[in-house]
Amino acid sequence: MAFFLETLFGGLMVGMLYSLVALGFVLIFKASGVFNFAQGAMVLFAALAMARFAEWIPMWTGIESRWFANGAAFVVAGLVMFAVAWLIERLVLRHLVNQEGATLLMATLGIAYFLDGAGQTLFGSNIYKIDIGMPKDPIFLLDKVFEGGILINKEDLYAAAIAAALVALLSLFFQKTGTGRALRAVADDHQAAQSIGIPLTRIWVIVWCVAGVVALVAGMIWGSKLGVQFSLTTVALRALPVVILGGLTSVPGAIIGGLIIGVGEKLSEVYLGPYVGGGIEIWFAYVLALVFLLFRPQGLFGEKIIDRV
Amino acid sequence: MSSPSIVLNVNGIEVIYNHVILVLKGVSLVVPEGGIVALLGGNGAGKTTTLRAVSNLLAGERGAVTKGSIELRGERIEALSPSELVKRGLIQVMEGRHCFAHLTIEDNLMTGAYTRTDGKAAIAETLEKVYAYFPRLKTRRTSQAAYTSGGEQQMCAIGRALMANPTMVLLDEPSMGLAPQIVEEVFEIVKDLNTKERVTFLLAEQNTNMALRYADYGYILENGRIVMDGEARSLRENEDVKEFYLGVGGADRKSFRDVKSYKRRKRWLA
Amino acid sequence: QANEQFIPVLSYRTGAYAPNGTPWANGYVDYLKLVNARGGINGVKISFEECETGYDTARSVECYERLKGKNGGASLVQPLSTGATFAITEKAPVDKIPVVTVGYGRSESADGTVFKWNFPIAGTYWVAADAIIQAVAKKEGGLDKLKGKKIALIYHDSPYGKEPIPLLQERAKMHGFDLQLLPVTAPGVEQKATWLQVRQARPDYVLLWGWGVMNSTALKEAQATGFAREKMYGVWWAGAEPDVKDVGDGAKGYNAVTMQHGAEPQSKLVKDVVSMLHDKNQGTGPKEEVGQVLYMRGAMSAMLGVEGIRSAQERFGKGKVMTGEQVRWGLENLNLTQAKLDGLGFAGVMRPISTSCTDHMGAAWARIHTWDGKAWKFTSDWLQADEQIIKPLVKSTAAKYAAEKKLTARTPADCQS
Amino acid sequence: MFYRENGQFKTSYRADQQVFPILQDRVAIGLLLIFAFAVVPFLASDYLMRAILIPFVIISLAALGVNVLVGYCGQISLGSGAFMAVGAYGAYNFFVRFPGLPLIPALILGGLCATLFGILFGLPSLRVKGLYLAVATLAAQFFSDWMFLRIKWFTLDTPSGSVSVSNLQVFGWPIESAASKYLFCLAMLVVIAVLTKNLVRGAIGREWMAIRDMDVAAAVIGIRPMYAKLSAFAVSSFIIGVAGALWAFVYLGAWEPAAFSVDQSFRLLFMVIIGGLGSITGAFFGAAFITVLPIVLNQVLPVIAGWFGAQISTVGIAHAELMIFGGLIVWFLIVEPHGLAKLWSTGKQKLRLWPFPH
Amino acid sequence: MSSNRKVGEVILDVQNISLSFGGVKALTDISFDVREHEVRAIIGPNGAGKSSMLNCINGVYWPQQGSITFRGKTFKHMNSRQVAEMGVARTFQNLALFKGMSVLDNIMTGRNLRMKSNLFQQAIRWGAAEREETKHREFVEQIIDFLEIQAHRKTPVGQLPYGLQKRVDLGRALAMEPQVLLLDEPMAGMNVEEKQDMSRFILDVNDEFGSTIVLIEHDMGVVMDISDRVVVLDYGKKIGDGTPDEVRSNENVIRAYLGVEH
Ligand SMILES: Nc1ncnc2c1ncn2[C@@H]1O[C@H](COP(=O)(O)OP(=O)(O)OP(=O)(O)O)[C@@H](O)[C@H]1O
Ligand SMILES: Nc1ncnc2c1ncn2[C@@H]1O[C@H](COP(=O)(O)OP(=O)(O)OP(=O)(O)O)[C@@H](O)[C@H]1O
Ligand SMILES: [Mg+2]
Ligand SMILES: [Mg+2]
Repeated sequence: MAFFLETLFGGLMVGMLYSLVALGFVLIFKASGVFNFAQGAMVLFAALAMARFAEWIPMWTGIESRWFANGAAFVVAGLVMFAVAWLIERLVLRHLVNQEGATLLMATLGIAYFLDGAGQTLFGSNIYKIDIGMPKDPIFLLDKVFEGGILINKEDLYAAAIAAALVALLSLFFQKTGTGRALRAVADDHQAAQSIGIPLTRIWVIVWCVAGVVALVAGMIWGSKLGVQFSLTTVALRALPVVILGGLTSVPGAIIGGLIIGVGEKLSEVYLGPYVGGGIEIWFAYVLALVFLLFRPQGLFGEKIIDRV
Repeated sequence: MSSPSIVLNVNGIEVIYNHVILVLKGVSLVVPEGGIVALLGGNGAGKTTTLRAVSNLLAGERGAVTKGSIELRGERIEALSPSELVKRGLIQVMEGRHCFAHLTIEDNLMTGAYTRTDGKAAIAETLEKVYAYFPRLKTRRTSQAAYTSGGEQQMCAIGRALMANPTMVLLDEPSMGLAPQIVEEVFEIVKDLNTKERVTFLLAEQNTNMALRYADYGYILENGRIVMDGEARSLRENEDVKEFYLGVGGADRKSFRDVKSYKRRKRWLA
Repeated sequence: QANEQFIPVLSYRTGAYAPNGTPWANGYVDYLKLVNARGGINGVKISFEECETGYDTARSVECYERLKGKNGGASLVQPLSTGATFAITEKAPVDKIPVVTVGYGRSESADGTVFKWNFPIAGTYWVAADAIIQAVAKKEGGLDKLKGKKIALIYHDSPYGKEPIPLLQERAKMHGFDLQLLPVTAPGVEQKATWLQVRQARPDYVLLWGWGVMNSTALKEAQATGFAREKMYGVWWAGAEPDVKDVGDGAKGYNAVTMQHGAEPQSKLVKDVVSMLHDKNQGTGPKEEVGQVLYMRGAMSAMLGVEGIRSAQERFGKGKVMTGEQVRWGLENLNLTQAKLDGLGFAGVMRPISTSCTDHMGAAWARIHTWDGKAWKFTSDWLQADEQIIKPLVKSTAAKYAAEKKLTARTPADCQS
Repeated sequence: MFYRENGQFKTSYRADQQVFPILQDRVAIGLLLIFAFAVVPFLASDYLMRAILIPFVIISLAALGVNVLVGYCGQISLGSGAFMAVGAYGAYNFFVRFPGLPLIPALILGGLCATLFGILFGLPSLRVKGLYLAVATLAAQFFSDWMFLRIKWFTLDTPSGSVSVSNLQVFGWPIESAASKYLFCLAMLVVIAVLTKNLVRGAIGREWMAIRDMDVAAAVIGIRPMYAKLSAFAVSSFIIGVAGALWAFVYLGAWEPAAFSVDQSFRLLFMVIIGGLGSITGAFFGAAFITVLPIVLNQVLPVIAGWFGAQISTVGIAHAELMIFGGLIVWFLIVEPHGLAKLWSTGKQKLRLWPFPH
Repeated sequence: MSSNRKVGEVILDVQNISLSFGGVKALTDISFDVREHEVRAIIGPNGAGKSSMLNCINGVYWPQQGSITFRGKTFKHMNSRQVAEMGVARTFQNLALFKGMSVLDNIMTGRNLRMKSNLFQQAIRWGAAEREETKHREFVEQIIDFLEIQAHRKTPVGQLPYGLQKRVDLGRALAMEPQVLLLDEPMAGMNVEEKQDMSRFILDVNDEFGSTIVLIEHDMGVVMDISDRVVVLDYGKKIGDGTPDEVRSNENVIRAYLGVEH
């Protein structure tokens, strides 16, 4: 029982971390109907920027405080992400208004390649460290009730809290502001949105900036977990079933999807894996998402796919 | 160059799609302040293209204006983005409705007010006005646009443009898919806005009959060229126009059943 | 061009495995430069060209094809990835280029009678696994103490990760310990489930067969689940600085088997490299990293290849450029005595190695080193993998390969050629 | 001026239905084929054939298969790597378990295994659409990665799960030399490309495209979505499976599941998008762009840098290669969102008008 | 009414159809019949449920209540494929063409139901498959001639102006050689002359192919001129049914739809 709870809890935590990456996908999809293939690259880029500035800033300023270094690095990396967003809009998206999803997807792929190259050129391709003071050692709960207690990872707990806060904030932003409505309009029909005066370019810069910040937070947390290195980009692949399960357009969906996928893959690996030789969690996550889709083809909270003649 | 009473001055524009398809071959037209100008012509004449060129929506169709100039109240506007044009009061109602499928009718209408800065109350007022124009929209306000009927979507598209409180509207086939009564109403609305709020209209219409009834001036476009223009009244009297666009060739109206042979439209040489 | 021996360098300095690939490549290239600085191989200079593979098999094959015929033909090739090794193994006999895989590749290719062109010199994964089991046994106080113990193998879910399994199963049968297999899907960024299973099963030891990000993630998860790092043993590809660097203190106590060498900043070789290359601004990569574990592995790999060429020259003519076939002979008749090693600057870094027609591996020695939070330190004596176990395993697996390919084992006469 | 169809009148619908209705095109294609079959093997270096042409030909074949599914039928697939893997391992099993089975039937049987697998994972497409479907195909991808690593039977109990083949021959003709491998792959490609072209311009191709463009309307005119989608999955995965088997047998010789990883799937999808969805030529352009361009960049960049007296490190080149490659993708999309094939045909159209601008 | 046309028995009978979406009642208890060879119009204000009615006949929507009898067989609801096989074709109000395909291919899809060669024959494209393709192509060319879109044969339909797209839509439906042809606002977005052409096409189809036609149209001139009988819907209810003259003078119809008398 204790072990089951532990697995469950572990799954929930991982799920929240997936959500954080998933969120980036959702934001950009919502605002432009584009599946942003560069999300993984953005996470890496942001994390690299953060890690390196946290190294460089104390060197430049001579101030040794970790809080200062990390805080300043976060701000600078955020600015870098804004610049990236602005450039992407200027150089790429602006020229692809009203094109099909596949074309835009491909463009984001080009962006992904570019960011991979640029990130490593600017910031190096080694392993770097983000040390924001996350506690690494385990704590044990309920050790009176269960033998050995239930192991909880504090780092995960903090990360999950940050993820939850971010999601709450974004949900609010989209629900309560007129921008939310404009975003959805843009995603539906670029040209019509333009025709009634919605400034596509500005909207896209805003959204990519927000997505950049989300990528930065995701990169910071995953980077502190894994070390900042190229493999961070592959986290995107694990977040994919989350996005799809939650619904491509739903911010809360990313969270719920994350929790379901997190729990599902951990339980399956732990309880089913041993019978078939293990290593099943990744495809199990996708199959799980698929099963949900068979019942709700638009994901749990996605907007209904419209097909009408 | 342009006199102050001219809102829109299109000067010899040429439009090419996809770098190879030449569609407009030097179209010029002038829309005076507070006027209603009709742009007439058969399928594929280039009406939609002209309107897109004015509102700068060609890029998304991979088209481009390669020659000529477009001026709005004396200012060159080829380089302005559509949203800047909307801020200057020029808005287009696109052909084929283009409602935002996932948004409700009301949200669709509200997006039209995106550029407005005159406060919630004013917007709510316009919304009521639009609902008054199209009561049907009010009853369907909470349904997603994709699940409304064709005519309802058309009303929504027109209403959405009106929400921006424009001073000049480009209407592309507003009557398409609307019941006769509503067509009548739409033109009444046009007249109404035109006289009460001095909104200028440029409308591309197939329903020539209606268009010439309400417009002050008309241009006839064929094959990417203006082949005739004139006061609406005089166009209505023109024999050719009568025959080809109004369906009242020569004597009386012919029954659609009795038009025995396919007619070839007279091709003007321009 | 005329008097140069060409060695292609397949490396990966980009992509997911760049942090590990880069120091290796630095060491490899630096050593080749060093040989030239020292006057070449009996006067024959080495020319080399680097090709970026990104640890991708198809890209590696492209590099191999691109470089194999350049500059008079490649003397030997070191594919530096298990996948590429498999593919190049099929091509090398046709192209007559020896494939040197120092510490990776297919373990059964130690059998030179079947794998004429493959040289897993200095150790295979079976050697590594065997050495680890011996080290664990020593800790427990003898092989017989392993009975009833639980050992978990956390491995990269790929042919690379699966290599040690046959040997470990053999050992498990012999000593009666329980072997638990826990695959981690590549690249291994998410291991929560694996470590939950570790926590549930509470094994006595965990063996880590990872690569790249998987290693540091495993160590972090071990820390997070409170598994003693002292009871973790990694393969030599999981025992270098990039694997523990960003875990820092969290990896303290973690052990890994070494492929003879560890981090050797004090060795003569390192001093030579620094003085002859880096001090003259001709070095590759950062100077501080010279002598780290993967750097040394790169240097050692290069050295073994170079010595193969040297040994070929001894038979086919000193000061001449060797063909691939001649180099193959040289690699097969390598005899690196202690004196030779000392001369090369590898004193204390490694033990003598000598290969033969039947034994392309040449040595089965390893050591354990342990991360003390700052650096890798040796913590065991030399361990020799048990021939009684490895030999038959190599033989039977190689025989199976030969049967599948309808190869006949080389005759003693062929060995002379 | 010289490239016109003027004066080339079609007197029968059959003539009008030809793949290349314009005479110049037919001549050009004929010359190209002669060049590819008869000249290239003599001119191309061993490296060019083994490292560039052979993979290019095989990957073009795979891209062709992906294009059937994604480009013609509109079903987004990220499982192409899996179909390649099933083709490769399937062919391997037939080839090794039935000694004496000739190569071509083994490849075809491998393709058929992929077909079955494709149909199985195509079933969700009856309900799930668009990007959401990508999840189903990714499930196929990760499942196949896992399956070939875990189920020993498929790899004939090889401990590491990596397998190899050798002694390939066709009608007694050994497929060993670079030229023979190249010609064999090229022949397979040409035959399959012709068959595919026939399919896509025939009734079934129209069904696929109809489903892609507007499935409700397609249903109303009597097209069965199930049949159309599953047949697209079947044909596509057959072609991809054969390509996978060729990739494994002819190009790699020995392989592990990672040779058909999700990266490969993504790359194939990119190829068909950048090449041009729903275009046979697009598959070739896309394959060339994605597989050949990076290699070329990798070799050309140092030379270019050399002109400016700069020396770039391998890392520098690798990173520059990524950036330039990404930049080129974006640039081509901006020039022509519908892919290189469209760019090509627009170019031809201009040529037709040349020297007049319109 | 031309003399060689004879209106026959009831071919399609719609009984008590009700359809609602959530709270929206699109159709309430609608019944009407269509006789062989007649031109039957459905009119009504926007959102009255006209298109929904066609969708029910077509098997795109499944009504909650009622049944549809086609050639003596009664169905609770139809299935799109079945309907197509029985010879019902349809055009769409919001153009539902296959945008990525050429005009020719779009119309050829209409023949697919009649093409019998299998996948392998098509791949080889030799003999029977080739002959079949050519045979159908000939038929389609007739339609292209008939609709006068020869010049655009190979153009992707997405690039055509709206009016021509409507014609292609009709062409695709005609290619099915339908017994019943359902037309949803085929003349929206056309000028008078084009409408005349279109009317002519429709009447010709009716005459030459002998197809029965169900027509939705907002242009009263057209409806009154070419239809034999008219159904009037309003808010999902039937408020009138009869010959154009009867309908024209029906009080309810005038109030709900016509406004002034036409
Ligand atoms: N996106 C496009 N790409 C290529 N050609 C186009 C495109 N849009 C329109 N055209 C071509 O431009 C010409 C004019 O089209 P346009 O849509 O302006 O006509 P229109 O007068 O609005 O006709 P309709 O009354 O049918 O709407 C047509 O021949 C059409 O084929
Ligand atoms: N799929 C659907 N989901 C929800 N409501 C629908 C759906 N289809 C139609 N409706 C509603 O049913 C009513 C009838 O729609 P329908 O399209 O049949 O009208 P119509 O008579 O064709 O009108 P128009 O002349 O404007 O085309 C409308 O109010 C519409 O909003
Ligand atoms: Mg138009
Ligand atoms: Mg309708």
